[in-house]
This record gives sequence, C-alpha cells and structure tokens, in this order.
Amino acid sequence: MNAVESKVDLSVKIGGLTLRNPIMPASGTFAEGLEKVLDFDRLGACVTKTITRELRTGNPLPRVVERPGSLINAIGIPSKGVAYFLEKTMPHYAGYSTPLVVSISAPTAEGFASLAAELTIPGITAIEANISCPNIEEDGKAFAMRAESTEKVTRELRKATNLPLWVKLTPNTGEMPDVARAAEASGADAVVVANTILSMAIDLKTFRPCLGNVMGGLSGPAVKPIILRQVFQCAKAVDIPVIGCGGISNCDDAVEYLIAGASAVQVGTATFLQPKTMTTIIDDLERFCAHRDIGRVSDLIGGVVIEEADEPDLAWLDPIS
Amino acid sequence: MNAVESKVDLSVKIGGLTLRNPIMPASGTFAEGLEKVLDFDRLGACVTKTITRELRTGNPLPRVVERPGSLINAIGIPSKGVAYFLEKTMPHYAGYSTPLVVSISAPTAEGFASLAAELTIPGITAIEANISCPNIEEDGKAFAMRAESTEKVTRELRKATNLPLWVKLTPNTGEMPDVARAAEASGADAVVVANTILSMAIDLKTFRPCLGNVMGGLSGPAVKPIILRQVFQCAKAVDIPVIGCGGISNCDDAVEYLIAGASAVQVGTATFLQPKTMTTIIDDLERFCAHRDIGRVSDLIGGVVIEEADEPDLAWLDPIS
Amino acid sequence: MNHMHPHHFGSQTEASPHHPVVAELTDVLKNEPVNEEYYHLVVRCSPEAAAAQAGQFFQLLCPHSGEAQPFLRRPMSVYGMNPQTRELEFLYKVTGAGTRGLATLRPGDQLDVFGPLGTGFTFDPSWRSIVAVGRGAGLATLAPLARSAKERGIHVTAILSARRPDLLVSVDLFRSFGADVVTVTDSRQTSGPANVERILRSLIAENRCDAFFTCGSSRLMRVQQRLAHEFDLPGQVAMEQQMACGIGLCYCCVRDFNVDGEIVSRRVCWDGPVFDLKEALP
Amino acid sequence: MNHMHPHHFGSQTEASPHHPVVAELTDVLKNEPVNEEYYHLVVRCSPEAAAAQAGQFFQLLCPHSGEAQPFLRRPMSVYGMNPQTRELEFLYKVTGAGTRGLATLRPGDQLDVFGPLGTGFTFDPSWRSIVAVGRGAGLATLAPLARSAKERGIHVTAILSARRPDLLVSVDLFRSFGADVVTVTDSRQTSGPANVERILRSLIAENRCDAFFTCGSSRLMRVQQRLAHEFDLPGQVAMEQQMACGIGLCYCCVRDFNVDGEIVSRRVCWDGPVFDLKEALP
Ligand SMILES: Cc1cc2nc3c(=O)[nH]c(=O)nc-3n(C[C@H](O)[C@H](O)[C@H](O)COP(=O)(O)OP(=O)(O)OC[C@H]3O[C@@H](n4cnc5c(N)ncnc54)[C@H](O)[C@@H]3O)c2cc1C
Ligand SMILES: Cc1cc2nc3c(=O)[nH]c(=O)nc-3n(C[C@H](O)[C@H](O)[C@H](O)COP(=O)(O)OP(=O)(O)OC[C@H]3O[C@@H](n4cnc5c(N)ncnc54)[C@H](O)[C@@H]3O)c2cc1C
Ligand SMILES: Cc1cc2nc3c(=O)[nH]c(=O)nc-3n(C[C@H](O)[C@H](O)[C@H](O)COP(=O)(O)O)c2cc1C
Ligand SMILES: Cc1cc2nc3c(=O)[nH]c(=O)nc-3n(C[C@H](O)[C@H](O)[C@H](O)COP(=O)(O)O)c2cc1C
Ligand code: FES
Ligand code: FES
Repeated sequence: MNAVESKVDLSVKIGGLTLRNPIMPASGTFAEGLEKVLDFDRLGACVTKTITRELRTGNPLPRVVERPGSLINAIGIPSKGVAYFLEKTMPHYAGYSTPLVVSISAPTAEGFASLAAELTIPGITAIEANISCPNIEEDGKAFAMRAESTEKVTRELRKATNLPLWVKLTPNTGEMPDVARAAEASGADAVVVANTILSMAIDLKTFRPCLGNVMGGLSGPAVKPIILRQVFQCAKAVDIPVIGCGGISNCDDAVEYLIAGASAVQVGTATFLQPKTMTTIIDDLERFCAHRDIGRVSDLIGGVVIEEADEPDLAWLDPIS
Repeated sequence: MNAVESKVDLSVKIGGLTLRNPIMPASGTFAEGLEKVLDFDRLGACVTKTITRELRTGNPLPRVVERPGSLINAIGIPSKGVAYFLEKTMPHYAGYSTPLVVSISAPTAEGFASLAAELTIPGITAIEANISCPNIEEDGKAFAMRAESTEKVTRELRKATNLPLWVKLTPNTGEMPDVARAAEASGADAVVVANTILSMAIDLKTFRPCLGNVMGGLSGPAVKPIILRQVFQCAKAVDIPVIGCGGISNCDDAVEYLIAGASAVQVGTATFLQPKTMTTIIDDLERFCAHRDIGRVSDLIGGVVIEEADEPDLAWLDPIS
Repeated sequence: MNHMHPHHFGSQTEASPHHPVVAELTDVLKNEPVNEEYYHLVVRCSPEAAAAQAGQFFQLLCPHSGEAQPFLRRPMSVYGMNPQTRELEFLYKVTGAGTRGLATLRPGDQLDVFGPLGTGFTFDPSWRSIVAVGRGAGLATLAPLARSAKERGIHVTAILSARRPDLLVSVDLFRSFGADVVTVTDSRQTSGPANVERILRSLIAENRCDAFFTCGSSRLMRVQQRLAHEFDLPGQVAMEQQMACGIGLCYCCVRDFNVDGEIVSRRVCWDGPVFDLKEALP
Repeated sequence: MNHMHPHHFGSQTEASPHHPVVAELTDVLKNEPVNEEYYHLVVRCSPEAAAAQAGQFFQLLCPHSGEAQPFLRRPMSVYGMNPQTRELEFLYKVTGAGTRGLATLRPGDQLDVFGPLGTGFTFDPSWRSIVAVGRGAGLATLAPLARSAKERGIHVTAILSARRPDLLVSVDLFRSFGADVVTVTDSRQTSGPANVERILRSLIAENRCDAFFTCGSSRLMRVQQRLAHEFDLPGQVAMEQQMACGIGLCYCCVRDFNVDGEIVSRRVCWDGPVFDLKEALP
C-alpha cells in the first residue's frame, strides 16, 4: 500500500463485522470462476450462490432473457446440497482473507434455522438469508412479502446461529419498511435490499413466455431507481445497516446507494457484462473520495441532503403525477 | 377506408364500451398540444391528465429526471379544478368522435364519488379513477396499495356514476391480484395496470435528490417487464378487462401486453420521445395482424401459450434465482 | 397556488393551425465548433420545420456519445432557418450527455428533430427600433431576431454579453442584418448590470428602444424589467426550463409568472418560451 | 435432478492458473462477409487472449446496430488465433441484434472481448488421425482444430456440412493445414446421416479415425455417438447454450449429460463447451 492509497479509509462496518471496503458480489452472480479475472482478496466480502439443504434441479430452460438495460432470470436455486458445499465449495475460499458470506434458503422457518445452525462453523463469517423464496407454510408466499413471516423466520434464524445474520428482502412487496423493521426487531444484523423484481417477457414469434419458468426476476441498470428508493426507505426505517443491491454498474451507482443510506453494496448483473466491475468500483471509489477530500467512505453513508421543505410526509406517497 | 385496411378488425371491448382500436394515451402524458402531430380521431380513446376538485399546485421543481431507458417524474397533480376542466378543457374534445376518458383523483372515497358524479355528463364516456394517490383516511397510504381501501373507494364510485368505471392501480404493492379482484368485486368495469413505480435518484454533485419531491414514479421501457408481469397476473385474477400501461414504445410492446392478457393499452412516456408513437402503433398493429392472418386484434388478447409443465404454481412465486 | 391561466400573450393558439409541428429525420449538413464551448449545427429539413419563427425551439433526439443514450429529447432554440433552402440551424453549448452526443454528428448523419415548438417573438408594426440583450446560450435564441426584425424594417441594437470575448457568438450574424452590436464581457468588466443599464438608458434616451428582447441572464432581465416599468416600454423574454415532452403534455417545465400581482404557473414549452418581460420572474 | 458433478473431462481446472482470462478492448483489423450469412472478424488483442485454444470461446460485447444495445455479451468460438501476431479470429453468422451489431464493426473500431473461456479440445499423444464433423456455425468452432492437430502431427479428415455449397466455410483453412476435406450439402443431398455414417465407417475401416470431433449438428453427433460405442472410439463435442456470464457464475447455460446412466447437469461455459462425445445428450 502506498501513501496515496492509504489516504482514504474504505472500510465499513456491518454490525460487528468490519469489511475492508463496501463492495461485494450479489448472491448467484459470483463463483470460483471469477478468480480468473479478479483477486478475491480485494473484495469487501465473498457472497455465495444461495444453497439449500437438499439437491435441487433449478428451473427449466431458457433461464434468462435480456431486455433493454436489464436481465430477467429464472435460474431457480439449483443446489448440490449442503454436504457438497461444505466439502467442495467452502475449501475454495479458505485461501482468502475475505469474509465468506453464505446465502441460504429453505421452504420453512425451521429449515432456515437448521441450515444456519449447520453452517455456524469456522470459515463462514456471516449468513445471508434469502427469504425471497416461497414459504410453504404460508401458501407459497415469499417470507419477505410480509412483516409477520419475516419476523418468524428471522427469529428462528437468530436462535440457531450466533454468526452475523443478514436478511435479504424482496422488492415485490408494498411493505418493505415494515418488513425491514420486522427483521431488525427479531435480530437481523443487516438487511440486504433487495432481490430481483418479478417480471415477465413473451416471445412474439411463438407467443410463449421467454423463460421456462414463465416469470423471472429483473436485475441490471433498469431497476436501480426502484431499489435505490427502497434502500432510502429502509435506511430511514431501521437502525441496522442496509446493504444495497440492484443495478450497480459503476462507482457513481455505488456512491448513490451509499448516500441514500446503504452501508455497503452488492454487485450482480454488471459482473456478467464487465467481469472486473467490482475491483473497478473499489479503485474508483477511492478516487472519488480522495478527489472530494472525503477521508472515510463511511462518511458517505446516508449523506443525502434533504431540505425540510422537500420533505412533506404525504409527498413521498404522492409522487404520482 | 380501403380494402386492405378493413381486413383487420382492430376494435376491442372494454366492458360495454367498444373502442375502435386498443391504443390510447396514458393519463398525464396527453393534452391538446398533441393535436399538432396526430389526429385524435384515430385513437381508441382520449384519456385526460388526472383532475381534482380543487386547484392544486403540483410538486416543486425539478419534476423529472432521466435514467437509462426510463424517466422518473414527480409532477404531482397540478390541477385547475373541475370547473376549469368543464369550461375550458372538455369543449376541446367535443369535436372528436373518440371517447373521452376523464382521470380523476381525490384524497377520500367520498371525494372520488362526488367528483365522479359531477362528471357523469354527456361528452364524458368513462371515468378512470387514479387511486394510486394517498388516502388521507388511511394515513396517506395510496388506496390501491390494499384490497380493502380499493374496495371501499370503488364501491363509492360505482354508486356515484353509471359511466364505465376504470380503476387505475399502483404497481407498488405486493397484492396486486387481490387489489384487482377487489376492484372487480365492487363494480369496476376495467382495471388499468399500472401507474408508475416509486423510485429515486440522487445528484452526485450536490448529494441532493434529483427531484423536488425527493421520490417520483418510474416509467418508460425499463418498467415494461415488471408491469407486463402484473398485467398477466391481474388478467388471470379477474374477468373484467385489464388495460396495460407501462413502457410501451412500439407495436411489439403493445402485442406483448395484449397476449399477456391486456384488452387495450395506454402509451405514456414514449410519446415524449416520438410524439406520433400511438398512431405508428395503430398502423403497425394492423400490419402485424394482417401479416399473421389474424382477423381481429381482439383474438390476441390473453393469447400467451403456457405449457402445463411450465406452470407449477410455486414456480411463479419462485423465479428468484 | 397554480392556476395556469389560459392566458397566451404569444401567438401560439392562433398560429397553430397554420404552423404544423413535425417530428422528422433531418440530414446533417454541418456540425462544427465555433469556439471552445459552442457548436454550430446545420441540417436539411422539411419546409414545415424550416418555417420556424425566431424564439421557437426544437426538441432534438440526441445520439449517444459512448455513454448511455440520453433518454429525453433536448430543447434547442432555432438559431437560423431558411424555408427556401430548407436549412435549420442550431448553436449549442456542449454541456452534458445530450449535447456531447450532438457534438458527435457528422455531415451525412441524420438527426431526429421535433418542432417548431412554442411561441416565437412577436413584433408590433409600430416599432422602429428594438434592443436585444443576450448572454450565453441566450445569444443563440436572439440571433434569428436580427433577420426577422430586418424583414419588418425594424432596426436592432444588440447588447451581447459573455464571459470572454472569444465566447461571444452571433456578433457577425447580427451585424450582417444591419444591427448595431455592443459587446460586453466579464473579462473586460463591461458586463455588469450597471454598465448595461447605462447603455440601455442612453438607447432609450435616443429613442432607439421601442421594445426589449432578452434571453440568457436573469440579472440583465431584471435591469430591463425595471426600465420597462420606468419608461412604460414593452418587452419579451425567452426563458428556459428543463423539458420532457416539449408540447404541453407533462407540466414539468413550469415557471411562475407575476400577472397583475397574482403568481401564476405556466409551461415554458407551451405558453412560452417567449413571455411578457414584465410578467417574468427570475 | 441436478447434481452438477465437479467432473471435468476437459483440461479446465489444471489449465486455469496457466491460462489467464482477460476482458479487454481489441482493435478490429478486418470484418468482412464471407458469404450470404457469415462474417469473418479479425482483431488485434493481448498475448493472453491470443493464447486461446481450439474449442474455447470469447464473450463479445456487441455494439448496437441502430436497435437497442444488446444487453448480454454473445459467445463466439475462436476461429483462429496467432500469439505471434496477436490476432484473434471469429467467424459468425448474422442472426439477431448482437451479431447484427458485430457486422457494423469497421477496421479501426474497437471490440471488447472477454476470454478465452471454457475448456478446449484435448488431444491424446497416441492419436495419428482424427475426424472432424461439423455443420453450420460448428465449422467455425472446429476450424482451429486443423492447426492444433497439425502442430501435434495428427492428421485430420474433415467432413463439412452445410445447406448449400456456398455456405461451406473453413474448407480452404482445413486444406491449408493438410486436412482431407469431404464436403456434404443438403442441396446435393449428400448431408444426410446415412451418407455421413457411410463415410465415417470407411474412415474407421481405413484406420483414419482415432477420435471424433464434432460441433453444430445433433443428428451427426448421434451418428458419431453410435459409432463411438460400436468401435469403442473416443470423441469430443463442442456444444452451445444461451449464456449470460460465460464463466460459471449464473447457471443459465446448463445442459444434461448422461454419465454412466445418471443424468447430470453441467454448465456449457465452464464444464465445456467441449464435452465427452459419449456423455452428450442432444
Ligand atoms: C427553450 C429552450 C431553448 C434552448 N436553446 C438553447 C440553445 O439554443 N443553445 C444552447 O446551447 N442551449 C439551449 N438550451 C439549453 C439546452 O437545452 C441544455 O443545455 C441541454 O438540454 C443540456 O443537455 P445535456 O444533456 O447536454 O446536459 P445535461 O446537463 O446532462 O442535461 C441533463 C438534464 O438537464 C436538462 N437541462 C440542462 N441544462 C438545461 C437548461 N439550461 N435548460 C433546460 N434544461 C436543461 C436537460 O434537458 C436534461 O434533462 C435551451 C433550453 C430551452 C428550454
Ligand atoms: C460456446 C459458443 C460458441 C459459439 N460460437 C459461434 C461461432 O463461432 N459462430 C457463430 O456464428 N455462432 C456461434 N455461437 C452462437 C452465437 O453465440 C449466437 O448465434 C449469438 O449469440 C446470437 O446472438 P444474436 O444477438 O445475434 O441473436 P439473437 O437471436 O437476438 O440472440 C438472442 C439471445 O439468444 C441467444 N442465442 C441465440 N442463438 C444462440 C445460440 N445458437 N447459442 C447460444 N445462444 C444463442 C443469445 O445469446 C441471446 O441471449 C456460439 C455459441 C456458443 C454458446
Ligand atoms: C443470474 C442470477 C442469479 C441470481 N441468484 C440469486 C440467488 O441464488 N440468491 C439470491 O439471493 N439472489 C440471487 N440473484 C439476485 C441478485 O443477488 C441480486 O439481488 C439482483 O440480481 C439485483 O442486483 P443486480 O442488479 O446488481 O444484478 C440472482 C441474480 C441473477 C441475475
Ligand atoms: C410526466 C408524467 C405525468 C403523469 N401523470 C399522471 C396522472 O396525472 N395520472 C395518472 O394516473 N398517471 C400519470 N402518469 C402515469 C402514466 O399515466 C403511466 O401510468 C406511466 O407513465 C407508465 O406508462 P409509460 O411507461 O408508458 O409512461 C404520468 C406519467 C408521466 C411520465
Ligand atoms: S415540457 Fe412537457 S409541458 Fe413543457
Ligand atoms: S453462462 Fe453463466 S454459468 Fe454458464
């Protein structure tokens, strides 16, 4: 490290955990293959693809379709199961000093809890609970659609593990601040805002859905304004850190999230287009701060300036033209 | 009309109302100025900017900001009031044979009803109730966020007018099919899906929100996959027609909505970029149908082909990767 | 409160049936820098587009310049128009994504333009001599006044202001139509409101100011408003505001005006961009 | 069920430390149509990119061609590579938005490429003579085999199939590396599986088929699979699937394989695109 680099302190705190910088991958868009293009030891954290206890096939093909400025995916959660993960995938990350965050999913609160318990072992730094998946006890509605189901699953998770617990929310609900508050109240150390936005595309040649799963989740630059708003709302609603995730492609996008209230950000789809996006953002973020004499990147968090006059309560609910 | 044109029947039915074609403007993106570029007598309907009973100022500036493939607006509902509308705006449309649909808004169910009653007069063909606005009886939450408030306002509206009643929903809820069902159950003749998606943008030079209103509504091509999914879900949920609205820029977009289940579509932001978008779509739609030997555009409605195997119930709720 | 009176002081409503508005692909004939900041763009267009009036504007669909495609069209005043040759000219300052995209155009490329839009400047047949005061990009907006005034036998004195002499544009154009040109600049410390007021007062004294036309500076606009009241002179100002539709649909381009003591909100694209000088608020 | 065994039959895992993957801007040297459907693209790249192996591919960031920007990169097999001159070649069929965008590239333009990706073809030192069977865009994928085999002193017989003779590509390239080329086409009714099987059987009989290499036709792949089982011959097939990341992150490019009677799902971009012929499912 030379003098220029060390001028800016890039580290951020997520609960008790200090990350060397606020840039990390989004679950499902990161794996060992990326080692070929960037040094995992530069990242704030490594976040795995969501794993489940059992083997899962994933969704029928086609699994992705592109739209202007966006990707719709319906990969599903193909998973080789937790045993395979422990034996084959985890050792891969042992060589890195970067915290390993394991994303998990299960169809029941109890399933989440027992998986988290099993993963509470050395080598795993934090658990990210992907609760955007269907809750079979609630008629298949995703846990994160409602505050009650979020509270229940988070409480079970909290009992099951003493690792830092991040809860990843779905953007497909109208009650996100309530859901975030429920996660906080039941012990989450951070919320990740957010997963993909439920979407659809139809092939006009065949009149069939473009995705084997009919519907899929939207990601990429197109979703940024929506998820940024959700990060802003959630950061106002809770005291725990919010990790922003949606459409981040460059340093400006990351900074926009930080000043909206995110304490760190995850990069997903952008990695598919430019595989080095994360390290480019880390470099540029340092330059952005140095250029503006911002000594610590954490000073950016929640820095959006809102005039009192701009902030009539109803206006937030009345943006509609 | 020559023989080639008359081969395709472009008309669609919205409840008891037959439109000459399924293409109409989205509220707030249409006004008299557009007469200078296209013939209103070619449109399926004319839909006015939302009006309120009282004078309203609208939101502070800036009122729009652009993002890749999208626009965020926080115009608010500047309104000269209903008296001005009746006296000055309405006569303007008297010269056209195209149905005039008046979009209305009010802060209470009672306010909606009395406005609808006042507008139940010759020259107005239908009422579009923009219930994406804050309900002051429900702590400012928009009516269309929940089934109960939608039911209440729709019931009052139904009692107040015998005009065809279209209810325009908000996409910012996780319960859209329920909300659509509530509108249907309480007497709506159609649902419009949907208004804009609550969003935010921050100016990195000033760290201030780009919009005077802090948040605004996202429209344009970026939202199409999301709203298309909502149209598909709502069309499955209700028997009344669904009018699709979100990101339609060309004939292919319109067809995608029709086969997803929309009976007609509204074009908004695209008109700002290409003022003749609506008439271009009408021409292209005729060609699209002629080319594929589709005699009636109404045959496209809901024509998406879904294989049984593609349709596992839970998969719809589990597109998340 | 926003009443948005249907009060049009311009000629928009009467003019509309006679002046069609088109959205069309034009052919770029020329697109060259004129100084460090400005480009001069000439396109070949339809007769309808070339029939634009001084003060009107077009909405340009700017190409992207490596960055993302600018989403909205960008408003640009007509800098020159020639119905005979079907040429339309713009003078633009390279500012952000849209104008950087414009700057990439080469002769032979196409540019999608939408217009002419808004109300232009209007002339009273009784006027003999008018004064045009412009600064920055406002010089582009005022430039075609020179030609229109000349066609009506009205003499123009133009006071053109810029940061530095090399950034003064349209000087030759004004002169070519017989206008007297006074240039004032920050670098020579001649552009302050006091000096401009001094120049204007002497023009009024010499009976060379039957009306004010201005664009591009609120400070200079206020000077003229004061003088207009003091000497009971008419005036017109071309205003700017961020736009989306450009044709009165979206209400994003509103500004407040003082109409006989009442504040009313108007759409710059539809009720303007040319407004009554006395009603304008900075 | 999807087990996605970590079974790599190719050389991916061992090769990875030695074969870096780069995302870089290359300079377009040539981009010309070779027939009605195909373009030949040559770029100047880094030594790392030019070190690609036959069977590997790149993810190309295609420019837009007037339509919207293609969002994802598009996978293209290496058609030729020369570490000395740092040239990289692609042969692509103009299909949709991405390849239409590629076709707009001119010498002097830049193209963002990401690769080399995936596992290439592998050779057994004991082989003397191999057979390459390709069709359509598969001919592009097989073409660099000719050079690699020659470098290893292995003789190649290429059976190249297309709809019409004028759509046959790579014929001269194969010949220039000393391969025997048999062309079969639909228009001459020589491309049917029965005829290809006849040709293959005589090559096997003549001891000129120590291994099969194939790409671009499931029908012809099945013929070779049958013969590979019958004569206990090894084989490799390069497969296609829609891709997003190209480097094993997203699991959108999976295909099923039959591994000793068990169906396993593998990522074409990471576990392939070259797979064991006997395990491939059409
Ligand atoms: C009626 C009218 C006539 C104009 N005529 C001219 C002219 O002849 N020559 C000239 O150089 N400029 C003129 N302008 C200003 C010109 O429109 C802006 O400079 C241009 O839109 C900037 O776009 P950009 O993408 O380059 O910059 P950006 O800063 O990236 O623009 C971002 C956004 O801000 C808006 N914006 C930025 N500056 C202005 C501005 N001054 N006025 C309105 N909106 C703005 C843009 O429309 C866009 O939505 C005129 C503006 C109006 C309203
Ligand atoms: C490993 C690999 C190597 C390839 N090598 C070559 C080659 O050397 N020459 C060549 O002409 N083509 C090759 N292809 C096929 C090529 O990638 C597609 O033709 C191209 O992506 C089509 O993109 P488009 O935008 O032009 O067409 P579109 O039809 O508009 O593509 C739309 C979408 O479908 C996908 N898609 C369409 N066709 C294919 C296909 N055959 N395989 C995978 N995805 C597809 C695209 O990636 C895109 O996501 C290869 C494919 C793969 C997977
Ligand atoms: C191909 C793909 C696979 C994904 N898989 C997962 C997953 O397994 N678990 C999860 O929580 N989110 C998953 N996501 C969602 C991302 O983590 C992220 O929330 C989303 O893509 C938004 O970020 P982006 O716009 O930067 O991509 C996936 C996204 C994509 C595009
Ligand atoms: C500038 C602007 C103003 C709008 N005003 C209204 C309005 O007054 N009432 C309303 O119901 N919707 C309003 N909308 C929402 C549109 O009617 C439409 O639902 C939305 O823009 C999505 O369609 P689009 O993507 O085609 O623009 C407005 C949208 C824009 C962009
Ligand atoms: S820009 Fe839309 S009303 Fe003026
Ligand atoms: S394309 Fe992403 S895993 Fe193969």
